[in-house]
Amino acid sequence: MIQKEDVVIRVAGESGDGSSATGEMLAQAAARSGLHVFTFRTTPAEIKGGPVMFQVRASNSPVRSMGDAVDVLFAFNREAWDLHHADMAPNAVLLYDPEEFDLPAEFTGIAYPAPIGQIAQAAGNRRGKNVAALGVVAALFGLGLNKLEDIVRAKLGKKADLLESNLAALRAGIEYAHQLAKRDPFWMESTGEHDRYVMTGNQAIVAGALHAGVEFFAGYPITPASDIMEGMAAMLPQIGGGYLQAEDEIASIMACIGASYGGKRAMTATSGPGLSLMSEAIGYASMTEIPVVIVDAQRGGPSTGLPTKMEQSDLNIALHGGHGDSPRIVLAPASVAECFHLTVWAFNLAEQYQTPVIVLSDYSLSFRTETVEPFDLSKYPRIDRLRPNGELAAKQYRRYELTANLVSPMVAPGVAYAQYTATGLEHNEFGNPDYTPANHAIMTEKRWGKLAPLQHSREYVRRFGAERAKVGLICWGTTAGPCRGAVYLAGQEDLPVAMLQVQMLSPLPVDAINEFLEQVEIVLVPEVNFQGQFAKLLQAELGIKVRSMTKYTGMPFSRLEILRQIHALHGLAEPVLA
Amino acid sequence: MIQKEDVVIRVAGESGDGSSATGEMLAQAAARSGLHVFTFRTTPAEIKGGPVMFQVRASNSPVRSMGDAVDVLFAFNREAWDLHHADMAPNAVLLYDPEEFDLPAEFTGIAYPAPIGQIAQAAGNRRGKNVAALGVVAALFGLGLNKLEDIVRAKLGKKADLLESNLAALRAGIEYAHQLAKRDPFWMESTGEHDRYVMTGNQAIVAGALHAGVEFFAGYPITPASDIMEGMAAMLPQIGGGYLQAEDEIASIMACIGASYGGKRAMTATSGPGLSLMSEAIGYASMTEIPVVIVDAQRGGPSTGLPTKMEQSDLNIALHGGHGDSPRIVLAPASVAECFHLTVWAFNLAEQYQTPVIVLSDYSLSFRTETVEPFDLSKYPRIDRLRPNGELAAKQYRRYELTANLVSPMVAPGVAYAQYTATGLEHNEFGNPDYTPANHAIMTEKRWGKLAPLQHSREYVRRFGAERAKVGLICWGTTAGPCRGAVYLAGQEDLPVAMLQVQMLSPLPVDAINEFLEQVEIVLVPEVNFQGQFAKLLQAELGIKVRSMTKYTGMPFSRLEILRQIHALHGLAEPVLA
Amino acid sequence: MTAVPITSAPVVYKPSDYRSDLKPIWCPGCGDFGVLAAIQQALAAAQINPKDLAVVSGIGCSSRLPGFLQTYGLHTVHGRALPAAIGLKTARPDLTVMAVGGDGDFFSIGLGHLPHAARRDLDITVVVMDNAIYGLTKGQTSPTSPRGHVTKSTPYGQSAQPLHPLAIVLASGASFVARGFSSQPKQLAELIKAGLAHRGFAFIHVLSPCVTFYDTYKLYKELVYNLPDTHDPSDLDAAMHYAVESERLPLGIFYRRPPLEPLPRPTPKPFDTQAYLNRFRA
Amino acid sequence: MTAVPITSAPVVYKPSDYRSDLKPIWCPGCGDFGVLAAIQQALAAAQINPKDLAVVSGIGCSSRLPGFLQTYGLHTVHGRALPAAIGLKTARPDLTVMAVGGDGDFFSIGLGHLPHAARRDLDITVVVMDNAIYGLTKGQTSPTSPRGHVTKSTPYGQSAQPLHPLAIVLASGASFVARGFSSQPKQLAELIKAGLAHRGFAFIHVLSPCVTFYDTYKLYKELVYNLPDTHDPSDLDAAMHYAVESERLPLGIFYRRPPLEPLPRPTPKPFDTQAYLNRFRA
Ligand SMILES: Cc1ncc(C[n+]2csc(CCOP(=O)(O)OP(=O)(O)O)c2C)c(N)n1
Ligand SMILES: Cc1ncc(C[n+]2csc(CCOP(=O)(O)OP(=O)(O)O)c2C)c(N)n1
Ligand code: SF4
Ligand code: SF4
Ligand SMILES: [Mg+2]
Ligand SMILES: [Mg+2]
Repeated sequence: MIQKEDVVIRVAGESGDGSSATGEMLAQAAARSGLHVFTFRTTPAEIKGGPVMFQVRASNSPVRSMGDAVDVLFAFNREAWDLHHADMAPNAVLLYDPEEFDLPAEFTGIAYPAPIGQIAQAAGNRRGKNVAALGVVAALFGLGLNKLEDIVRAKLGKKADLLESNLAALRAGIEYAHQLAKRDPFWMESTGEHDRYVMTGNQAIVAGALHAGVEFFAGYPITPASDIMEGMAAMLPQIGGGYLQAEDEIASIMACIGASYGGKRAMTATSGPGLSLMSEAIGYASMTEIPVVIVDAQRGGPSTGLPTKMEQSDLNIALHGGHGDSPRIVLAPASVAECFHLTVWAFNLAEQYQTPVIVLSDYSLSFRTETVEPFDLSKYPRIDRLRPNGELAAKQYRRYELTANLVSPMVAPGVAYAQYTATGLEHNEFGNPDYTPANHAIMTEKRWGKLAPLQHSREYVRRFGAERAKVGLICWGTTAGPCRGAVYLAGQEDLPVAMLQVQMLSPLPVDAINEFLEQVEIVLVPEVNFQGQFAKLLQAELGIKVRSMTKYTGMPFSRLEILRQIHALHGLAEPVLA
Repeated sequence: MIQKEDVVIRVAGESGDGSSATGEMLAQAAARSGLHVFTFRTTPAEIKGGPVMFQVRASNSPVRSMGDAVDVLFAFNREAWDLHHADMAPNAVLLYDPEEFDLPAEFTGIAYPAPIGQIAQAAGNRRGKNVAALGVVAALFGLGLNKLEDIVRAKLGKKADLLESNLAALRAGIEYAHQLAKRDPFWMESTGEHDRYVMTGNQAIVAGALHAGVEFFAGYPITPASDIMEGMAAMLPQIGGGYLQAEDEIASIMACIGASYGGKRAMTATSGPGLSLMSEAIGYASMTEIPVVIVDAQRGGPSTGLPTKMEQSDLNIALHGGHGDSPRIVLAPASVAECFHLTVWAFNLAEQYQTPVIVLSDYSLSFRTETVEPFDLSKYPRIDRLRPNGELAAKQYRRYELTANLVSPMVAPGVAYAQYTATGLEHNEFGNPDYTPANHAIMTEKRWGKLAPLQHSREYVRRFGAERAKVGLICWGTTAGPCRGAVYLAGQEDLPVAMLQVQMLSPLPVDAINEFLEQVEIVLVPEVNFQGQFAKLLQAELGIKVRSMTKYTGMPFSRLEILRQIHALHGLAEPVLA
Repeated sequence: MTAVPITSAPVVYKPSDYRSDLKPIWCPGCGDFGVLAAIQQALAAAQINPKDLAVVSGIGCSSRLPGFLQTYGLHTVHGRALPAAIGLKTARPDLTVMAVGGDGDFFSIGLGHLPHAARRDLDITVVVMDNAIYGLTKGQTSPTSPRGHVTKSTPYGQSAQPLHPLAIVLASGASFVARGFSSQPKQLAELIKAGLAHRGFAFIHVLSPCVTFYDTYKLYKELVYNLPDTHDPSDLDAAMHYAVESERLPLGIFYRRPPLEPLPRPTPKPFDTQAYLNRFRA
Repeated sequence: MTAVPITSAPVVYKPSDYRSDLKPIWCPGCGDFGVLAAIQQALAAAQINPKDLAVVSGIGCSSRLPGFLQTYGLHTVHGRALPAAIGLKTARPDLTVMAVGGDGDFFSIGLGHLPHAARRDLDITVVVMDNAIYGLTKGQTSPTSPRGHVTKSTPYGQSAQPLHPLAIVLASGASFVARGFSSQPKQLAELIKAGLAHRGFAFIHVLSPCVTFYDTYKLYKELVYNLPDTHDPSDLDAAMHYAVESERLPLGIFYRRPPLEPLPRPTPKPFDTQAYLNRFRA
């Protein structure tokens, strides 16, 4: 039996029919047995009902994107087939429930009927259908077979009365699969167990914030950021932090600013509409030099847009939302692990530079699960804001003291003799309003100048691929996943491609980028938005010309799409995946 | 007596002491007698009291900036001398009230004492001091002498009881000046009377909106935009329009969107903080393709910033404020006349392209007066939005029909069979929610594509100076004034300099800019903000490299500052003004 | 030339004439179905021509309602239905304007607009579908959720007291204030009809349970009662008293007074640009 | 090492100990001077250590007040004093937190936050300097300006009715509600002191005339009167009745009830990242 390098299994059905649960358990089983896993799901527009899909990509090597095409489609109903068969790879396998629909005549590949309702019913309870499906898929493709029972047990939790019939359905599903004559090449047994986490991007952000020492959270529900807020709601009261469900996003961020002025590490999380509303307050935090962390889980825009689709189109407002020259730091994770990593650093940077830090995640990252290697926590210190040190004399405290590195000691209320008023009016070193031309120039230079060293940092770029290449990819956020996939595939073809993932979009790490520019001939900038916002940022900041590659369907790039463009730039034929 | 080409007279004193009134009347007198006038004023941070200045630049040729240095300083008190003498030109004249302070020993130029309080008192009322000052200045420098009595009469209006003593004070002031031995070269008598308007930028915006057919205004007070709202409050009820002082800026623009959905031409006006708050709603108007005009009178930022200073630092948020890819049109006037011109076109463009249009004015333009040539109103047609035409069948109306030019007929409620719901969700041609990948791509292309032809327009650039030159200035907004001054001065030196003023910042008129780029070697981009926001926009959109020149003191450029940079780029010595 | 319909409108509108072809995205059993039906009933009772009605909403399950009506609709952003409705009504007084949405929309993010809308007293009919939960975002606590309410966003219980929307609207000077229940669509239709007939700001608070995230059907059925016949809707003190009641939930018209008389305004004349510009002649 | 003051704090604070060196930008005669003085009096009466007090404001003439106090101050953006104060108080319950500002700030752009602040009932003392006008922006109509009020922004007269701020705050469930007058600084200081002593949300509405754009000194002097001794501040109906009174303007404590009892919360433990991450082990 040929073992494919990785396999993409998509379970599709109707919201409420258990298909998503099948996918989720499958992902858990694969991860627990030692495979790397990357999931992707869609959500219907309806509150209840509507088509859903849950996709699992599993491999013995790390996986960084949802994959190119579907190797195995499990269609719980006819609509699932209609919606998804176009995404199937040429040699893909179809699983379908013959109770729901007949094998479509146009499908000529390998198909297995899987009467999961019947199997479950025979095992004692028709509602165990999803568990039966789990058994069928796992047994057919070798995914974490030895972990299934544990997972079903954990899933059912307190509903002990259902456990027996579910376990029976599971075993019946496995049994059923074993009796099928396997005709396909897909087999994904793990090469060994590993100590990994399975987390979503949102979960990793919550974990990162908690590790970074978050002490206050205020937020307002919005897809896909709500469960960051819900994670905070669950945890902060347990660790003595402050939590607030605010009346809107303006109140959320203003509450964070109040808490941070009070000396506490504060965060909010939202999506595009909320970020738009926060524009004025972010400018205030920038002006008053009050640290605050803002997570923006991007979704399809503009306006209410596509609340359940991904897009990388909030870069512009993250960089420029706020009137006047208002500096801020903008970071963007590409993976679940980076959600943890960059959230910790978002707090540290906010504190160290006394400025708002925006973390740009997106819908796909918010909800997808990935297997994540354990973090070396010793590499994640907690950096506190600079506080006044030594003796203070009455009325002498200079909140905005022009120090050598332009970062000023920031006191928290409660310290005698350091009372000051933070104001969004232009102010002098003492914080008192001052609109004189010289002062405005000095203070503008202070606010921007303190961040300038970050332009020379090498901490917030990741370099992959060939040392020198004709084509160099520069990318940000989750598009880095398919880019790495494309670089890998190109490598398989002996086509050298270089890649730079930029994790900090503001200030832009220009040194590292300029160095990369030396190493490549053509710069290709793929991103999921219409304008080519990042490509334009590179042009704006560096005075260069790049090649923008955009997609604006609400769906992430596949690595194949990027590879195709790389081929074109080399004058090569369209790539074909083995 | 030598006649200088133009003269800059600054009257400085304390808020409430009449010095501003002197300046205002002086400007009127000069304008009424046929001179071109350009004024500039500062406002104190205090509500009452605090130092103020009012400056008049007058010339027989058109004036486009506040001038470089002060030719005549009238200091009503010692503080005025302290604050302003550094701005005096080398051969400048000082007028001072000897009752208030003695001639400062360090001043070695030509000085005339002007005991205006005493003069007024002798004429019957010490409070006629400002009118006495008017008489002194006008008589000394030949500014609109024959118009003064009319102006004082109009100024006093109903306070007839004060008229006699004021006219006496005026005459006494003139008499006093005539007795002085004139030792300076400044004499500005008009070469003929002209039919011109004297208006502020805000007044011209109000006039432009009214001419364009504004039917609805909603706003919220904010400096320096409040008097646009106040102009609308006075006029709209007289012409049957709708007016609303809203509870905040979000309500303001949402009310405009509601009115525009109702088929009416709607406008709001604000400054940076308000524009920040409008970000979400502007994105909504962009998404739903609802026309709306937003005036942003920029002030010093970020945050509350410098509410009484000018800055060109809201360009970024005007372009990018709003999550997702949300297109909009951005215009920027450079002069009072352009305030009228571009406000009319803002309405026409909003209607024609069904999109939000932002007009970027700034504090200096809001309040300064200029003499303006009468508008040829036949050149300012009123363009209405495309409305459905012909027969409608029930439920067949496609609000977002994909027409050839991507602009769709927009109905207003009240038309049978065309009922539809406008939504900020991604929608199909009928306006119904539709999140499918293909639809999002098509509709994104529609929203952006309909504006694309404007990139090829030549209507929104102004080209001045040499046809080919080593240095080409590209500028926007009020910085175009000093740029034209610098081009003129360079021309006087036989130094060819080219200049392109861009009136439309989005979409950027790339054809015209590219053509200009062919004609110059070095592109210099002066603007009043820290980041070089426009320079970066040019780099982002065109993939070129430009030379950014920024100032961030809350004060406009002088033409000399720009000329100095032009000299430097030519390797020439510092310019000296004759 | 303006658009022309190819057939003439029916003379009598039935409730179904107000219904669009879009299938509501609501969960089966959602209270909002009852509200939609009641609105159609009320519109038919008032014989409002669908072309002359515009329904404005914010964002939420409930705010999707305009799309399910065959009238003009403006589905704005979260919390901003009222200012959009006010702009529309001011610009187009000839239209019938309704604003609809949920408790999150009107009482949380949109609360800043509500008292201002009430004190302006324009002829707008507001229908708030209050399920005391955020439905669309899958079940977080709302401003009308009870104290101690446990949801994903308040796992240790909501610590603030709930708002009394009717008390706030009354305190803001609204001229028509009522409450209905989605499970009593006939009464609700009557209230909406009365609101549509009222020439000022009419506010109708509707208890409209969310079956999926906070099923209050049973609770509300126990708590609701009709305001006594003796209640005098012109008595503001009494209305306020009922409005802050929370142990039981009175239904009916709490308060009604004649709308504000408009202030005198100049007689409109066409704008003459040249005459206007002459003011600025030097 | 944390910051150390070089001399120890005085044992008894005088009103002048709360005053900063910044000269108020207010016009001579502005009512806000009286409010500033009353706040200093109240702080001295309560002997609050200036280092433990933070005063949060929005934007307006009145909102400049924190800068004139020698305490911690947070001069935020227009209308947002309350959410910032709530964040600060939640994060730092050890501090005394006040929120101050004007009628435009609290009742126009900031109105959306007020009922939510009231229903949360945190220990915050709010002082609103109401001059029924926008002072800082030079004299536009405000939500508390009377109907028909003529200003530059409403040259034909304000068409909406004025808001009754105390009615809205009462309807929102505030636990301490009072009104003072800047020209009666002694009474005002008493009210602020009582507000500071109250452990919940204390709202003090202050009539504070703007001499420059809307001089109401004479008017208010005629209209104000003290709430009768017979008024029972625990009677919400009576408080509401006085709150909507507009022909005359009662001063004093309208309403007071014990603050909400906090809900039970878990006993805090330090966060252990590794233990937390273990939840996610495959
Ligand atoms: C600015 C903004 N913030 C948050 C959201 C997310 N959001 C959508 S609907 C909603 C609240 C829904 O609750 P409600 O108004 O009560 O309506 P329901 O769904 O319960 O009918 C929220 C928070 C949004 N769309 N926009
Ligand atoms: C977002 C925003 N909108 C508008 C303004 C302009 N502005 C400053 S203060 C103010 C209102 C002042 O009135 P009020 O709050 O009553 O304070 P007062 O000056 O009367 O004390 C306004 C509208 C602003 N600073 N920010
Ligand atoms: S989630 Fe609740 S409010 Fe939304 S449609 Fe379902 S039942 Fe109705
Ligand atoms: S303008 Fe009015 S409110 Fe402002 S400082 Fe002057 S008197 Fe006070
Ligand atoms: Mg709800
Ligand atoms: Mg005020």
